Amino acid sequence: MEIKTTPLKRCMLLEVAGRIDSSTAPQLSDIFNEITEGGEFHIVFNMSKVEFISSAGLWVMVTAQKKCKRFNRGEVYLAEVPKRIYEALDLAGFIPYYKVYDSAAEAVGSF
Amino acid sequence: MEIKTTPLKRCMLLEVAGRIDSSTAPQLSDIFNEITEGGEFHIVFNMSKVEFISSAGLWVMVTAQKKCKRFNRGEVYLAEVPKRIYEALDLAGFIPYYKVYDSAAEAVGSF
Amino acid sequence: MPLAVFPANFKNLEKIREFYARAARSAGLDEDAVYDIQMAVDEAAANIIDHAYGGENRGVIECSYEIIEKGIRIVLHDHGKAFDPDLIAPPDVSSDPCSRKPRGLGLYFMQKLMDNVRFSFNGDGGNILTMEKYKENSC
Amino acid sequence: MPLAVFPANFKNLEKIREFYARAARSAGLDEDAVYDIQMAVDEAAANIIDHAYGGENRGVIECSYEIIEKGIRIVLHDHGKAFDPDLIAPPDVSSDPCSRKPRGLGLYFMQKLMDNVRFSFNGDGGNILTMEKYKENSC
Ligand SMILES: Nc1ncnc2c1ncn2[C@@H]1O[C@H](COP(=O)(O)OP(=O)(O)O)[C@@H](O)[C@H]1O
Ligand SMILES: Nc1ncnc2c1ncn2[C@@H]1O[C@H](COP(=O)(O)OP(=O)(O)O)[C@@H](O)[C@H]1O
Repeated sequence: MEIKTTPLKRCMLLEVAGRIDSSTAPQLSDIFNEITEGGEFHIVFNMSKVEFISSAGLWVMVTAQKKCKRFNRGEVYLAEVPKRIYEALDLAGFIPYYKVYDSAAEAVGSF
Repeated sequence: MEIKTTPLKRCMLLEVAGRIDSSTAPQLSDIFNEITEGGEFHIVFNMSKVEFISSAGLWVMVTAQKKCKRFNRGEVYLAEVPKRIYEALDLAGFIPYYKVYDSAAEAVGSF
Repeated sequence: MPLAVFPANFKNLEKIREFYARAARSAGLDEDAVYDIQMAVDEAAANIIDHAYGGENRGVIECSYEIIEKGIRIVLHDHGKAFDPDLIAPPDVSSDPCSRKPRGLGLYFMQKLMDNVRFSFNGDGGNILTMEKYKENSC
Repeated sequence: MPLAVFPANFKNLEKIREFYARAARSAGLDEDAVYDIQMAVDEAAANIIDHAYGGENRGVIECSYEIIEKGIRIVLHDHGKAFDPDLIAPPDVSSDPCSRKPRGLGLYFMQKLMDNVRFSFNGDGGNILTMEKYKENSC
């Protein structure tokens, strides 16, 4: 799993490439924590290069969403979600809890 | 040439696919005018799908930049500029007059 | 039945998924089915590590499969703790995930993604999870 | 010398570029050179339409080429107005483009992108623009 973060004017752009499973989900959790501990609660999660996600990874996403939405201080937007990742989110019932954008640019531009 | 515009919170995202030559440059000019006449002077021009640009197209870009920068009311940012398009902009001496971003998301997030 | 034995740790989840992806392709399943199988075996193996063994590197996971007429039959064998799947309530996927406990999707995914899921617990013989996935036109 | 004749209008710029792109590939030029040639012939043909003919559909552009040892020789032939290229000042590409007149890049691109650019004006015989592009290791 590779992680890239780009601080922007009004949000953090987070890009992850590779597989998010029980082995790598803790790294994803760490990076979300780092972002929110830095005081940024507006996050665009560009998932275009995520090849696999298990329930372990999905729960990390929920925890991050919960933390960001607290006190109305922000939100995690999803962008460029591959079909199979979208289906996993959908099966878990998580889709209604995220704004999902076709492109990272649109997501960033919606903050 | 295909054109797509996406109005965002703080800018217009403009994407063009195909060839910008003397035959199609007027369409590009029209769309820039439409955007600025609509009162938006912050534009992200995502060039990732531009396959060809001639001097006719380059001048349309300069005219748009000039109009947007007037009265400090905005700017055209370039994003995802293909190598050959970048080289043409460079040869024309236009690169110093644009902020160029690796991704449209970064460009949008810089307004 | 081709067999591969993996130490039960999270690093090996990728290898287990790949082992079954190759098997599924050789059984003639399409890429959608291959992905479903990868998700299901990942959840199953992660559960063995988390719950049957109660942590990483406390045993092995024996992975085998059989190509059957309808598709593929996958068998995961461990020697950890048994449990009663009938006592596990399914998750309420219609409720707000932020107010749910972050648990309970694994078995649900396995059931949703596979065509047949069976546990059997055999004391010292260990626990056996059998999952089948059928080709598009089988049922 | 392969020859293609195009009515002098902007819609045909794409066809002219494609005609020379194919020619350049068949001459063994690489894709960077093919792109340079497309830019140069686009600017040359647009100039013929704009300046030699003073507008669209007032004549034709005869496009021919010759594969030479070093690469390709391109010839554009029109029957519009002649001009003196020596009187055209090169653009100041180091100055702010927003304060420049939006003109004067065409000839400059042709000169920068091609290895040899020559105009000849022959009265009723028309105007001939010859441009050569050499392979990487020629000069
Ligand atoms: N292989 C297993 N061995 C023992 N207990 C298991 C096993 N698989 C699942 N369980 C039990 O079933 C529960 C639900 O499992 P699951 O749906 O995968 O969600 P999670 O693992 O996130 O809790 C687990 O919390 C555990 O109590
Ligand atoms: N084929 C041509 N026939 C007549 N005049 C030409 C031709 N090509 C160029 N010119 C003259 O040279 C000038 C510079 O040409 P160019 O560098 O292509 O810029 P532009 O066409 O944008 O003015 C033109 O404005 C025109 O006066």
